Parts: sequence; structure tokens; C-alpha cells
Amino acid sequence: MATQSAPIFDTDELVINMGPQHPSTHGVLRLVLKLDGERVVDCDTVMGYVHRGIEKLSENRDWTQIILLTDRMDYVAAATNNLGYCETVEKLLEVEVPRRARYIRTILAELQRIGSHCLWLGTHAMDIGAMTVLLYAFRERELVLDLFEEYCGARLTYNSMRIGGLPLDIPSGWDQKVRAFCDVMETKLPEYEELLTNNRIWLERTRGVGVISGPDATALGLCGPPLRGSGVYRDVRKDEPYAAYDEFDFEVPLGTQGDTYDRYLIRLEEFRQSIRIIRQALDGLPEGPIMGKVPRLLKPKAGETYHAIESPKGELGYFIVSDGRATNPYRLRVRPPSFCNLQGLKPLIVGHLVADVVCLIGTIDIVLGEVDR
Amino acid sequence: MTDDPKPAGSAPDGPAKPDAASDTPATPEPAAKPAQPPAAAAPAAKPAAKKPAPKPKAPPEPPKGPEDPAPPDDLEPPAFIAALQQAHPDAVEQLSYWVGDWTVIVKLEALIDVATYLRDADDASFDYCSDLTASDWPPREKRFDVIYCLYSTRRRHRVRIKVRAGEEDQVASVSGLWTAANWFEREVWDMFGVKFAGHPDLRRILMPEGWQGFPQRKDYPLEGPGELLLESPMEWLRLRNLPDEAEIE
Amino acid sequence: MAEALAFYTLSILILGLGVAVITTPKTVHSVVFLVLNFLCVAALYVVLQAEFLAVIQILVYAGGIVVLYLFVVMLVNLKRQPEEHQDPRRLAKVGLVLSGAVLVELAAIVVYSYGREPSSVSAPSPAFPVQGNIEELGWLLYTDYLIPFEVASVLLLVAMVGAIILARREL
Amino acid sequence: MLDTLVIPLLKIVVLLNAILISVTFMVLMERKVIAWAQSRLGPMRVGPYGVLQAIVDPIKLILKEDITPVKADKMLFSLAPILSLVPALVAFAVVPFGGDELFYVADINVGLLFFLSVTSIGVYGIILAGWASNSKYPLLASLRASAQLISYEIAVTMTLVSVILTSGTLSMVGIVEAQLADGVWYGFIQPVAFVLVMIGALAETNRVPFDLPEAETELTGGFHTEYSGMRFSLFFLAEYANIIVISAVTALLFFGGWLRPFPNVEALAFLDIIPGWIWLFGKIFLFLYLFMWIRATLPRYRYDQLMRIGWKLLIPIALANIVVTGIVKVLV
Repeated sequence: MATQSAPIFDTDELVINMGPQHPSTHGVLRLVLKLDGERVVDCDTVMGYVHRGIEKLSENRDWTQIILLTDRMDYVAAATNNLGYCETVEKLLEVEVPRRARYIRTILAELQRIGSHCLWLGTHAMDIGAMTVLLYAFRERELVLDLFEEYCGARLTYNSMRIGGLPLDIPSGWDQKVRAFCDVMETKLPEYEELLTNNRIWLERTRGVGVISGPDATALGLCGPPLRGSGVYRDVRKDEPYAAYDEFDFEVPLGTQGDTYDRYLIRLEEFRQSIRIIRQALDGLPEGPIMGKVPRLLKPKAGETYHAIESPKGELGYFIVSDGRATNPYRLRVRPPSFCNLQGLKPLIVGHLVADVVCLIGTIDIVLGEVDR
Repeated sequence: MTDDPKPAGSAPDGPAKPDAASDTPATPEPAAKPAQPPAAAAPAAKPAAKKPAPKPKAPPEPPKGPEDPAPPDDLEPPAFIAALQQAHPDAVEQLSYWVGDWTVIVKLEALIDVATYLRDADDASFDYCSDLTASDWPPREKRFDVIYCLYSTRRRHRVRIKVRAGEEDQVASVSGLWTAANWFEREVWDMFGVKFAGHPDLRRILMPEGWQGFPQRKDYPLEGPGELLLESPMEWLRLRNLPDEAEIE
Repeated sequence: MAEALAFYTLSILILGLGVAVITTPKTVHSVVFLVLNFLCVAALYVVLQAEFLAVIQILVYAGGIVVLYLFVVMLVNLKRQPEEHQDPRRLAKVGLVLSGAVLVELAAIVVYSYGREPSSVSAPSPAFPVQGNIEELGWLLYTDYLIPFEVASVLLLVAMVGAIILARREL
Repeated sequence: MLDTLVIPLLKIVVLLNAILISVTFMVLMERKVIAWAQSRLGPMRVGPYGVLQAIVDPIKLILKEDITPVKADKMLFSLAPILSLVPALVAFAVVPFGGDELFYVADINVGLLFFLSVTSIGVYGIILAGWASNSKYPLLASLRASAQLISYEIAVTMTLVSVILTSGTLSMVGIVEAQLADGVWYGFIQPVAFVLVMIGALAETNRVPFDLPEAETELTGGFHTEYSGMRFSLFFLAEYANIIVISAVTALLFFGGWLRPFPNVEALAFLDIIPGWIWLFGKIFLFLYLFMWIRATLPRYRYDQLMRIGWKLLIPIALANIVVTGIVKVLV
């Protein structure tokens, strides 16, 4: 029960294992927390429980086979993983992707962002005890999954992109359904906000919790909403546009305080911006082929490159080395946004209470499949 | 399970160290079986040796290293690279340009100087370490490439720096410059066994703490105890439990 | 008859639980016995027809103060064996003195109560213009025992302020 | 003999059975209400609209394996669920479900205090369960429970003092009769006290937003992490029995118990057709619904915020309420 402490009336420093099986660690994450009462004095993050060696596996797989592996990293946002990988290989191959494919990719990626954020919102609110939001958010996520199912037949691991384009064109009538979904989503967002945004308890639980300044967040390598929550303007979609993002008009929400509440507001705003992007993409969806001119046998020239996209969790980067001789990458490295954000967990939680730990795990929005790969 | 940091550099002296001079590094070495404690090395070698896994196919010939293509003549490097070369004339070994990415290959000992310069110089100001990783080229004398992907949130540009390190070389840790590098370096250590000098907490991160060997190295055997598990589960269980028995009260 | 039976049963229980409190090796167990002890005391009050006192006994002691005991016992590391004292007999001396004091006190109570006539407070009399358990208590507290009552409350206030000052190192 | 022993015993037996059955159906009601709030159906499989779920659930819990952790303190581990359930049931003894003597077990002159003291004993079940499990999360939960109970019990007790001041009696029946005599439900002349008692009730029954001792997302279920089967269901029973008894007491103290609305308005006399106990049950149902509604809506407070609200908000307000009530009482 207790650690050995010297004087008899010393309060114990309790060491507790949060995880690997814990309802709020969002997967098999283990936090070794050293507590003084309920205050976290120190924390060690232990992971690797779902380490499947995807990077190593990739070295022995065909270029196209790897798309399947990327599905299994951030399994709540498989399409963005596919997108990042395909874009990186296309960059290595110097292949031009047709405009229609780029538009559809953007739509898929943004749908995926909505789906992933729905899951985040639901679980984050659930961690803080608001369980109705979970059901509401999953109700909308279901719609996203239905759309994906209609597009590619899968609901979780989509394998929805190919190097040089897309495997499938959109089914007829699908764009109308996406539009209808956007309308539904817009009406549902106020429901979430009504339950949370001005809720006194929600404010008390999230405001001023896990504050991190902009420079600290940058140095820590945080990415995505946690970085933007601290007021750092950094969005790969804007800074290094990929797919068709340079053709659309959208805003990057920024936080001011760098606390959990700001990160919450930012993600809510990203729902709206994603809807905006999807609508623009549907309006301007060009006709044309969906696959670029890709050689039958993929064998990029020797060289290496790093390419990043903005996944729902943050900057998802792929660093690929090709030796120019084999039909598989010589080295494939994934820069997982969850991993980098998880690194920021310790500075965030030290000094906070146990109840805040689950709140902060929720706010950085991790998927352990991606952290461990 | 407390956080007693494992002393840096204690694990690499294990039996898993591959022969650096080996010319055929892709051959699995039975003696370098991972996940086996040194105490169990002798009995472990037997079942492993009995089952020299059928090699899928001999790779043609290991590549000697990345190409690092030089920039085309008509392309000027960005201003900050020129400034860097002026500020630290001896540091930069080579410049490389490939599909739009600039890479600066830096001498191992000059890494910290270059990194500090790139972070602090006004026209560079790379305040964001977006990735840090390595790749393994066993035939080369300095077998590891350690790659730093840097980004500037202010200037919005990227650059990669790269150092080449031998197996025994200590790469200076940049976790003092970018806190983000802390876990990245731990992962590189975990996966490749590249030692980082001055790292505050160099422990394994993804693999279990008692793991032997470095999985991402090219000469790491692709078949390990998992194979043994299928053949003889009881033996495997016995071997796996050996180091733990002492810890369980 | 029934009352006497209840009284003696409860007394035996109270004494037995009291012994259990000080002999149990586990601190939490002894706190549990203490709670049971208090409950028995409350039952004794009920037998004596002092319901108000019984309920307050449970509310304040069993429900409040002992919960705090438990809180502290669980917070503080008591798993370690108590240290051996240098002089094993020193405690014995202190115990002897204390038990002597308790004995004297008990004797004083016995002598004092035998020397007085049993008072009857239950019947309404000119001294107690109100009827009922609580009302009588209130009447007594705010007439005859007003000054001790106020002194006690001031004392408690002082203790409370002192505790706050001790707890907050920087004020 | 008949009056002193048999009739009360019969009443107790009937009451206990009624409580236990109503708890199972209350669980069903909670699941249905929350499902409705969350735009889903809730239990639908067992019986029409899942009604029989109320019967199947307890059977399942009883049939489950009862596990005692090896390193648990066996005695306290078994004692804790009982310690938690018994006070909750005993508290019903002083709850009158109607003005007639038939409807209550006992109307003692310190009824309200008896209720308070008995419910304050109930926390031992939680504390000892957490400690006896010999596990860290339950231990944290029992620390939270003890701190929470102390701070909210003080606030609730002080608040009830102002009700006692208004009614001039501690008997539950007496308080309702005082409301009849005053011609008004005390909820209207003591609104502050009502709100405070509601908040305190949420905290004392460990319900959202004060469900810290059993916060499953923080403490993996809190004090009953290590419990299973029958013992777990005893905790379950205790929690819901507590909710019912607190709802009943709130209805009695602030909403006139078995009285109809505006008890002294003659024009509404036709409402007397409805028997008093139906009025009371209706009010209890409303409060139960309120509990469920809150559970579906609100997030959870943090430990320190909970303590801050208890000590810095509720207790001062309760004190001020006493003073104001006293002054009004003297002046009027």
C-alpha cells in the first residue's frame, strides 16, 4: 500500500499505476504516478504495449502493401494515415496526382478529422464525467463511418488511397450524402456546446488546467490542437499545403491561454472549418481521372524525404529512405503526432490532481496504436 | 515499478551486439537472439541453433549508404545554409537536395554547434524539432545516419540535418535545445542503439526494459523468441520468466 | 427488568469493545471497534431515554469524528512496527499514574452520586416549564449552565483558530 | 404485544421488501431515463420494453462469482457492504409515507436527527470497503469519501437546522404537520435551504457531479473496484436506497410530504381525492428523476473544487440561512 517513509507520521507518497488497463488512458498506456495525497508529484509514461514494429515491417513489404499497415496506426483516423504515406511516396516518385483525386482525398481527410474529433470529444467529456456527450458524438461519428463504408466498404481500416491517386471513384450520390451530413453536423455542434461550453463544471474542470505556453509547446514538439491551443500558428494544411488544401479557404483557430478549455474550443472550431472545407471541395469537385501515371513496378530512385500532413492529432510525418533497388522502402519512419503530444503529458500533469490526469490525457487526444506503432 | 533510470549505456554491452566488421550483416545471428537474459544465453542458444529459420531469400547485396544527391548546379541553397557554412566553415560535410528537401550533412562533433546556430540564428530560427530518427547502413564504417527534421514556426521553412555515427560513437544529445528530442532520442536508442551523450533519461521506450538487441538495425534477426513460442511454448515460457522471477515478490 | 437486561448487555458490550479497541493489532480494526463502541453507548442513552443525546452521539462521534480518525489512519503510514523504547518500564510508570488517576476519578463519581438524592428531571416542574427531552436540554443549557456553555464554545473557537494557524504555515 | 412488536415487525418486513423491489425498478428507470436523454433506447430485450430487466439484473448479480482478493482484509471486506446497506435501510424507519400511523414504522421526536445520524454511519461502508480491498484506487476513493462526507454533512445538518427553526420540531410527521399549519410548503419559504440540501444530497449519495468516490473514469470504479457479485450488488442497493430515502426526506421537509399543493386553499380541496401517499410518491419520483437528469447532464467536479464548494460556499450560506431564519422567526 505504501512506500517506506522514514518518520512515522509522514504522509505516504503513493505510487499508483494508471493503466495499462484503465478506462481513461485511451488504450494501453501506463502512467506511473507518484502522488502526494491526490497531487501528482512525478510521472513516468510507459508505453509500447501495442508496439507491432510497423516501421520494421514496412522494410519488408511492398510499397503498396504498406498502406494497409498505416491503417493500423491511428485507427480512428486511418484515411489520413493513408494520405500521408501515399503523398510521401508520391513525392519520392515525383508523381503528379490528378486534381479530382486530390479533391476527394481532401474530402476524405476532413471527414476523417470530423470522425476523429467526434471520438475525442466523446471520450474527453466522458473522462470528465459528462457521459451524454459521448453518445451524442458517437451518433455523429456513425454517420462518418457510414459515409466511409459506402465509399470503400470498410468502417475502420479503410485502405482508401493508392500511391498516385485513389482506388475508387466516389459512388453516385455520395457527394449529396456528404452534403447532407455536413448540414446535420452543423446542427449537432450546438448540442455539444450547450452541454459543455458554458457549463460551470466543465469550465472549472478545464480552464487553467494543463496550461502550457507557446514557446514551451513548440520546444516540446507538440503538434496539432495542443500546439495551436497555446497560440502558435502552425497547421501543415496552411504552412505546407498538400492534397488540395491550397485551393480552399479556411481558418486556423488559435487559443490564447494554452489550457484544456482552449484546446477544446479549437477542436470544436475545427469541426466547423472541416465542414467548410468539405463543402468547398464538393462545390469545386473537378471531373477527370483518379489515378496518376504510376509505373507498374514501384521503384523510387535512391533518396530520402520527409513529408508531413496535418492529421486530426497533429503533424503526421513520414520519413522514407529508398535505396533505389528494392521494391520496398529501405527505411520508413513515422513521426506520430500522438507520440509527440504524449511527451507533453508529463509537464502538463505534474502538480495537478489525479482527476486532472484523465482530463489531460483526454485533451492531448492520443491513440496508442499510433504512439507505439 | 518506480522510475529508476537505467544507467545510459549499460544495455548495449549485452550479447546482442552485432559484429561490426561482419560483411554479411543480414544473416541472422543465433547468438544475438533477443529477449533472452544473459544468464539463459547458453540453453537458449540450443533451440535457436537447432532451428536455423529458413532464410526467405538472400538480399542481393546490402546498399552502401544513401545517395545523398548533390543539389543541381543551378540551384542556390537557402540563405541560412550559406550563412551556416560561413559561421561554421568546417562543420558542414556535404549538402544534399532531393525532391525539394535540403539536407545538411554535418560532422558528428559539430552537431551541437550547428543545431544551436540553426535554432538561434535569426534567418534560420528552427524552433521546432519535428522529427529525429536514424537509419542503419551496416556495411559502412559509420553505420548510422541520425537525421534531424527541423522546422521553423516563424519562418515556415524546413531543413534536415544529418550526422553519421559509428556504432561506438556518442552523438551529442539535442534534448537540451529542443525538449521534443528527449523521447525521439530514446526511441532511436531503443531501436538502433545509437548512444546519445548528455541525454537526461536514456532508457528504452517502446521495447520492454530488459530487451536485448536493437530491433531496427538491419542485422537484427527477423525471427525471434516468437518463433520459439510456436515450436515449444513451455521452453519459451521458461526462458521468458527467468528474469522476472527475481523481481516478483 | 427488560431495561436492566438491556443495560447490562450493553455495558458488557461497551467494555468488551473498549478492550478490543486497545488490543487489536490493526489500527483500522480498532477504529471500527471504536465506532461499534460509540453505537453501543448511543443505545445505552436510548435505554436511559435520552434520545437526543443518543442521536447526537452517533452524528458527532460515530459519523463525524471517527470518520476523521479513519481518514488520518489511512493517510498516515502505520504499517511500520512501533519503535522499541529505551526504558521499557517508563511506559509502565506512566500507565500506573494514569490508571490511578482514573481510579480516583471513578471513586469520586461513585461517592458523589451516592451522596445526592436522585433528581427527577422528567416530570414537568416549575424549574422546567417545558416538556420533552430536547427542550429540557436546551432549557438547562441556556439557564443554569449558560456560562460553562459559552466558555466551552469560546474554547472550541480558540482551538479552531489555533488549528487553522498551525495548518496554514504562511498566513 | 401485538401493538409493540408484531405490527411494527410486519411494517418493517413490508417496507424492506418494498424498498428492495423499488430499487431494482429504479435502476431500470434510471437506465431508461438516461437512454432517453442520450437518444438511445436502453434495455429492450428482456420483456416488453425491457421491463423485466429489473428482475433479471439482481438475479444475474446474485449468481455471479463472489471474489475476495487474496490480500484483502477478509473481515472488513465482508463487513463493508453490510455496513453500507443497513444504515440506508434503517433510515427508512423514520420516513412517514402518510399522516396516518399505518404508514410509518416509528415517529420519534428526534426523527430528523436520527435520519442524519444513520445516514452518516453509511459512509463507513465506503471507507472500509476501500481500505479493506488493499488496493490503491479503492484507498484513494475511501479517502475522498471520508473527506467529502464530513464536509457535506456539516452543510446539510446546518441547513436542516433552519428547517427545524421554522417548524419547531424534529419529528418528521411534526414537520409536515407544521407545513399544514403554516399553510405553505417549506420549499417556498426556505428556498435556499432546499437548494443546499439538494446539493448536499447529491454529494452524500455520491451522485454526479459529486461521484468522486466511485468515479470510474478516474478511480476505475473507486471503492467497489474489487467487489463482485452479491457484495457489489449490496453497494448498489445501498446507493439507490439512499437516493430514495433522501428524495423522500426532501419531499417531506420541503414539499409538504403527503400534502397536496396549497394545503390550506379551500378551492383545491377536490385534490384530496388523491390519497396522500400518492402525492408523496409523486414527489419522490420527481426527485428521483431530477437525480437521473443531473447524472445525464453534468460533468464531474474535481476533488478540491468539491471541498471548496462544501466549505467555502455551502457552509457559510447555511450559517447565514440559520441567522436569517432566526431573525425572521423572532421578528414575526
